[in-house]
Amino acid sequence: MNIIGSTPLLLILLLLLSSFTLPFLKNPIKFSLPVLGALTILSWIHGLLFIGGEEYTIQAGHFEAPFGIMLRVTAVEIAIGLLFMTITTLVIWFSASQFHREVGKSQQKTFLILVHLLVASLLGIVYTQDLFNGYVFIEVSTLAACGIIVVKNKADNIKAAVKYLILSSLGSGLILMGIAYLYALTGYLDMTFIHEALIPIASEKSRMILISMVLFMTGAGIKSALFPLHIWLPDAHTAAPGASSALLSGLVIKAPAIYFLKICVLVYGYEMINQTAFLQLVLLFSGTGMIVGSLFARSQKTLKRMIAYSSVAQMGYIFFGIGLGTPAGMAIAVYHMIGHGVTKATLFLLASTFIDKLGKKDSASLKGVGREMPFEMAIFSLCGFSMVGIPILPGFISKWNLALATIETGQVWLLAIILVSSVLNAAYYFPITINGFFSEEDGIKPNNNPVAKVPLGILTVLLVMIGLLSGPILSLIEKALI
Amino acid sequence: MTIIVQNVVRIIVPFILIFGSYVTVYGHISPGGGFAGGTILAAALILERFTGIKREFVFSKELCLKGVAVSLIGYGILKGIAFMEGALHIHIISWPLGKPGEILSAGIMPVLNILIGLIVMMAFVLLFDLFNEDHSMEGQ
Amino acid sequence: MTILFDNFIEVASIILFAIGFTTLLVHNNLIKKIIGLNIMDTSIFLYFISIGYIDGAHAPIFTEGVTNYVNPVPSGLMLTGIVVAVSITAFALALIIRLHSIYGTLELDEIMKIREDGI
Amino acid sequence: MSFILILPIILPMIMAMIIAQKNIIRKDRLMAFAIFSTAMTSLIVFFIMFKLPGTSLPILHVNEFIDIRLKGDGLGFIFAGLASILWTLTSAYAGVYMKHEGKERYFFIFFLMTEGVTMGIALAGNLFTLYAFYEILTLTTFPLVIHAGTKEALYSGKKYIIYSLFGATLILFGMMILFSAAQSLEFTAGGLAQLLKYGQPDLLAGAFLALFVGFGVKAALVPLHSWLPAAMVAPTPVSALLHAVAVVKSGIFSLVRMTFFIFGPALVMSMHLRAFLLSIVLMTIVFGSFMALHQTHLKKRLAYSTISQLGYMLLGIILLNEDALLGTMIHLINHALIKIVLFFCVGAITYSTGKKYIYEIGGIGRKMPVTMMCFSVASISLIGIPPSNGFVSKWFLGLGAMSAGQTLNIVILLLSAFLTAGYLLPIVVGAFFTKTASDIADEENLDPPKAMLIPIVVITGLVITMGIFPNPVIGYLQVAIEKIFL
Repeated sequence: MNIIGSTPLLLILLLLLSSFTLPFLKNPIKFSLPVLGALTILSWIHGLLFIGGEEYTIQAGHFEAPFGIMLRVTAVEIAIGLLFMTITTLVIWFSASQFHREVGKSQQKTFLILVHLLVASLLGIVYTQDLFNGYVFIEVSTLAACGIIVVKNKADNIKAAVKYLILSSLGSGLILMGIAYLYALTGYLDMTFIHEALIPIASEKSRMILISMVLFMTGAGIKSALFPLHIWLPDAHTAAPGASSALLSGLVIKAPAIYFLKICVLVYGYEMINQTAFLQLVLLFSGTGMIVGSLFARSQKTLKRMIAYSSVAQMGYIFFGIGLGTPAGMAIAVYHMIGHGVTKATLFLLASTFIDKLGKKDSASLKGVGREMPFEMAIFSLCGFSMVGIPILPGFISKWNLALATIETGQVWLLAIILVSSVLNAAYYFPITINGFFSEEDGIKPNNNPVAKVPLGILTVLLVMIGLLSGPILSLIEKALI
Repeated sequence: MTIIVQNVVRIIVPFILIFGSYVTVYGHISPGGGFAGGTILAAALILERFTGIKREFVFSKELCLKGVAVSLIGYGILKGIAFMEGALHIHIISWPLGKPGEILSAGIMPVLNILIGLIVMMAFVLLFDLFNEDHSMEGQ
Repeated sequence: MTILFDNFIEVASIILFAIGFTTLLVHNNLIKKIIGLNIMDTSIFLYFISIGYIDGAHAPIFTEGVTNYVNPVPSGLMLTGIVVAVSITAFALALIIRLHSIYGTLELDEIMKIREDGI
Repeated sequence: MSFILILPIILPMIMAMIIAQKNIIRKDRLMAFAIFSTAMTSLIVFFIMFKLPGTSLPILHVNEFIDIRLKGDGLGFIFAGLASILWTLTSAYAGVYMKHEGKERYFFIFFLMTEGVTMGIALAGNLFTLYAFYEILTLTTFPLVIHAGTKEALYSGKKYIIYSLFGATLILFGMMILFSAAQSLEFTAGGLAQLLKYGQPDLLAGAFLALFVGFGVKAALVPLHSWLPAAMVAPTPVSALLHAVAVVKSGIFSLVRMTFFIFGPALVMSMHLRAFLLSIVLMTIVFGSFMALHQTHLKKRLAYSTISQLGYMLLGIILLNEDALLGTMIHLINHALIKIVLFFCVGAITYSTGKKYIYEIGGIGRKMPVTMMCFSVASISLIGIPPSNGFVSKWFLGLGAMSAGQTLNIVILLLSAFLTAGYLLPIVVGAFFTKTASDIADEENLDPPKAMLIPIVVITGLVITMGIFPNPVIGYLQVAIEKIFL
C-alpha cells in the first residue's frame, strides 16, 4: 500500500526522468505516449484507491516537515492530478497525428520534452504542501509553458511568449515576496505549520497578513489570467499550436489557481480570509472577468482567440468560487477546474482540427462544417453547451452550485453576474454551432488529413461523466476542503 | 583578443577549473556545492570562448545537451530513489551519515554534487553558445 | 525614523523591489524590462536572506566549539531562487534575441507598430 | 411496469435515429414510418394514462437537485395525450405537405425528436427534469424553425433561440433561489410545504416573477412575444404543431406546474404580485387581438391570434382558483385543436394555390369546400359561440374570474371575443361570398390530397365533439385539479 500511496511523488519523478531521456530517442512520440499512458493508468489506480480515503502526506526525502518537503494527498489533489495526467495523455495522443503538420517534425521532440517537464511541474504545484517548493514548480511550469508556445517558430509566438514570460515572472516575483512575508512572520514554509503559527499572531499582524494575501492573489492572478491581469493570455493561447493551446488553457492556468486555493484554505484558513476585505477584492475581479471576458470573446473574429477569451471568463468562475470563502465555494472552484479543463482542452483540439482542415482561422469560415465533419462539430457543440450551461453537463453544474453557494453566503445579487455571464456565453458559442450545422456551405472542401477520433471520444465521455458524477465528486472534494 | 590576454587566460583557466572542481566536490562539508562549483567551471570555459582559444576538446552544443540530459537522468534516479525511500519509510539502503572532513563518507551526497556541477557547467556553456551564435531555439 | 534605520535591509529591499517593479512595467525596452525583473528578484533574495541572518553567528557548517549558526534555510532557498531567476533570464534573453532578429528592434511599442503596419 | 413511462420519450427519439439512417428507411416510406412511430407513442401514452396512472420512475439521481424523474399525473397525461394525438395526425399531413418544402428526412428527424421532448415535459416529475427537457425543446425545435435555410429563416431562428435562452436563464435563476429555499424541486399538488416556512418571502416573490417571465417567454407573454410571429417562416406543419401546440403549450403547461405544483396557490396569493401580472396578461390578450386585426399574412394573423389566446390561459393561471385553472386546461386542449385546424387549412391553401395573403384568397371557399368548411367551424369555435368548445373554456374562465372577484376580466374576455370574430370572420366571409380571384387555377376542386385532408377533418370532428360532449374531459381534469386546492 505504501508504494501505491506514494504514486504522486513517483509520477513527478518518472515524468522528469522520462523528459530527460527523450533527447536520446529517434522517435520520441513512440516512447512518450506509452509512458504517459502508463503513468495515467497508475494515477487512476492510485486515485480510485485513495480518493475516498483519509488525507495523508508523503514525505519527499528523509526529513519530516517543517524541514523537509511534504506532498499532501486529498481528494482535491487527486482529482486535479488525474485531470492533468489524463488530459495531457489524450492531447498528446491526439496531436501525434496532427502536430507535425502544424509545426514540423523536428520540433516534436522539443515539444514532448517540454510537455513532460510541464506536467511534472504542474503535478508538483498541485501536490506540494511547501510554499517554496510550489514556487519553484510554478517557475518551471512557466518556462516549459513558454517553451511549448515557441515550438512554432513564428514571430507571433515569440512575441506572445515574451509577453507571457515577463508578466509571469512579475507574478512569480509577487508570489515569492508573499512567501518571504510569511516566512518572516512565522519561520516556516510548510503550509500547515504556517497556519499553526499564524493563528496566535493573526490579530496582531493582520496588516502584514493582508499584504501577503494580496501579493499571492496578484501573483497567482497574473498566472491564472484573473481578469485585469489576463492580457497575456489571448495572445499566447492563440499563437500556440493546437496541442499547446489545449494544454495551456486546460491545465497550465489551473495550476496557480489551485496553488492559490491551497494557500487560502491551508495557510490562512477560512476564518482568516473571511475576516479581511480580501475576498471582496477577489469577487470583484472575478465577477468583472466573468462578464468582460465573455464580452471580449463575443467580439473576436478568430476562433481560437474567442475560445481563449472564454477561458478568461471561465477562470473568473473559478476565482469567484474561491472568493466566496466557504468550503462549498472552494469545492466548486475545484470542480469547475476539472470541468473546464476537459471542455477547454477539447475545444482547442477541435479548433486546431478545423483550422488544419479548412486552412482558415476565423470562426465565420466554419459555415457548414457540421455537414463535412459531423462528429467533430457535434463534440464542439456539446462543449459549447457545457459552457453555456445546458443541464447535466459540467458547466451547468458548476453554475448551479456556484449560485447555491452564493445564496448561502447571503449575496443574492451576485447571482446576476453568473446569469449574465452564462447568457453571454450562449451568445458566442451558439452562433458557431448554428453556422456549423445549418448554414449553407461556402464551397470550402476540407482536406483529408486524418483526425484521431479516439482521444476526442474519450474526452467527450469524460465530459459527460464529470457531469453525471458531479454529486460524488463534489461531496468528496468538499469533504477534503473543510 | 590580444595574445597577452590569451596567454594569461591559458594559464589561469586550469586553476579556475581546479578551484571549481574543489568547490563542487567539497560541497557537502564546506561552503559551496554543485551549483557554485558548476558556475565556476562554466566561467572558466566561457572565458576561453571569449578570448577565442581553440582547444582539441570542445564542449559542442550537442555534447552539452546530451551531457546535461545524462547528468539529469543520473541525478534524477539517485535523488528519486532517496526521495522514494524517505517517502515510503523503507530505507533499503542505509546511507552513511558521513564524518566531518571526509569527502567520500556521505553516501550519495558527493555524487549528487558532482552531477549538479556537471549539469550547471554544461547548461551555462550551452546557453553561452546559444547566445553567441544567436538565431537558434532554446533547448534547456 | 528609527524603525527605518533599524530595519535598513528590509527598507532597502522594498526600495529595490519598487525600482525593479517600475522598471519592469514602465520601460518599453525589453532588455530593460529583464533588468528590472532581475532587480526585483534580487531584492526578494536580499529580503529573504536578511530574515535568516543572525548578527555575529557563524556559517552553518559543523565546526568544533561553535554553537550559534546562521539559519541556513533561507540561503538554501535563495540558491534555488537564483537558479530559477537565471534560467528565466536566459530564456527571456534567448527569446528577445529571436525577436530582435525578426523585427530589428527591442522597443515593444515599435514592434507593435511594425506588426500593425505589416499585417 | 413503471419503466414504460420512459417509452413515450425514448421511442420517438429512437425512431428519429432510425430515420436518420438513409439506407434503412427509403424516402417514400418516411411518412408511413413517422405515422407508425407517432401512433405507437400515442398508444403507449393512452395505455399508461388508463392502466398505470400515478406511476413514477427515477431515471438519474445524481444528487438532490440533479434528479431526473418521471411521474404521470392527470394534467401531464392530458397534455401528453393531446400532443401525441396531434403529432400522429400532423405526421400524416406533413408527409404530403413537406414534399413541396423539401428536406423531408431532415424534417422528420427533428419532428420525432421534438415529440419525445414534449412527452418529457408532460411527464416530468420535478422542476429540474422539466427545465432540462424545456431547454432541449429549444434545441430540437430550432432546426425546424430554420428549415427553409433562407436568411430570413436564420434570422428568425436566432431571434427564437435568443428569446428562449433569455427565458431559460431567468428560469435557472428562479430555480436556484427555489432550491436553496426548499432543498427540493419535486412536483407536489398544492405546492411545496417547505416554501411556506421560508424566511425571506421577498426572495421567493422574486423567484416566482423570474420563473413566470422565464416560462412566459415560450408562452409568448407580451412584450416577449415577438419571436412567435417571426417563427412563422417555418413550414406550416411546424408552425401548426410547434408554435400553436408544442412550444407555446409547453410554456403554459410549465407555468401551471410551477405555479400550482411548486409554489402553490396560497403562497402565490400572498405575494401581492397579482395586480402586476394581471395587467401584463390582459395586455397580452388585447394586444394579440389588435395586432391580429392588422395582419394580412394569413399565418401571421393566426400567430397573433395565438398570442391573444395564450393570454386567456395565462389569465386562468393567475386567477388562482379551481374554475380558472380548469378553464386554462380546457382551453389548452381546445385551442390546440382549433389552432391546428386553422393552420392546416392555411397550409392547404398555400399547398394548393401558393397564396399566403388574405386579399389573395377571395372566393377560395368554392374551390376548396371541405377545407374552408373546417376553417369556418374552427373560427366559430375560437370566437366562442355556444355550443362550440371555445365557449366551454371561456365559460370556465369567466366563472373563475367571477369567483376571484375580477369582473373587469370578463369585460376584457368579451372584448377579445369580438376582436377574434373581427379577425377570423372576414376570412370566412371572403372565402365563401366574394368573387373568386382571377389568378386562382380554374380546376373544379382544389382540396388537398386525402392524406392532408383527413387530419383536418378528424381534428375538426374532435373540435365539435369537445364542444358538445366536454364532460368526460372536464371530469378527468376536475379530479386532477381537485388535489391542488385541498
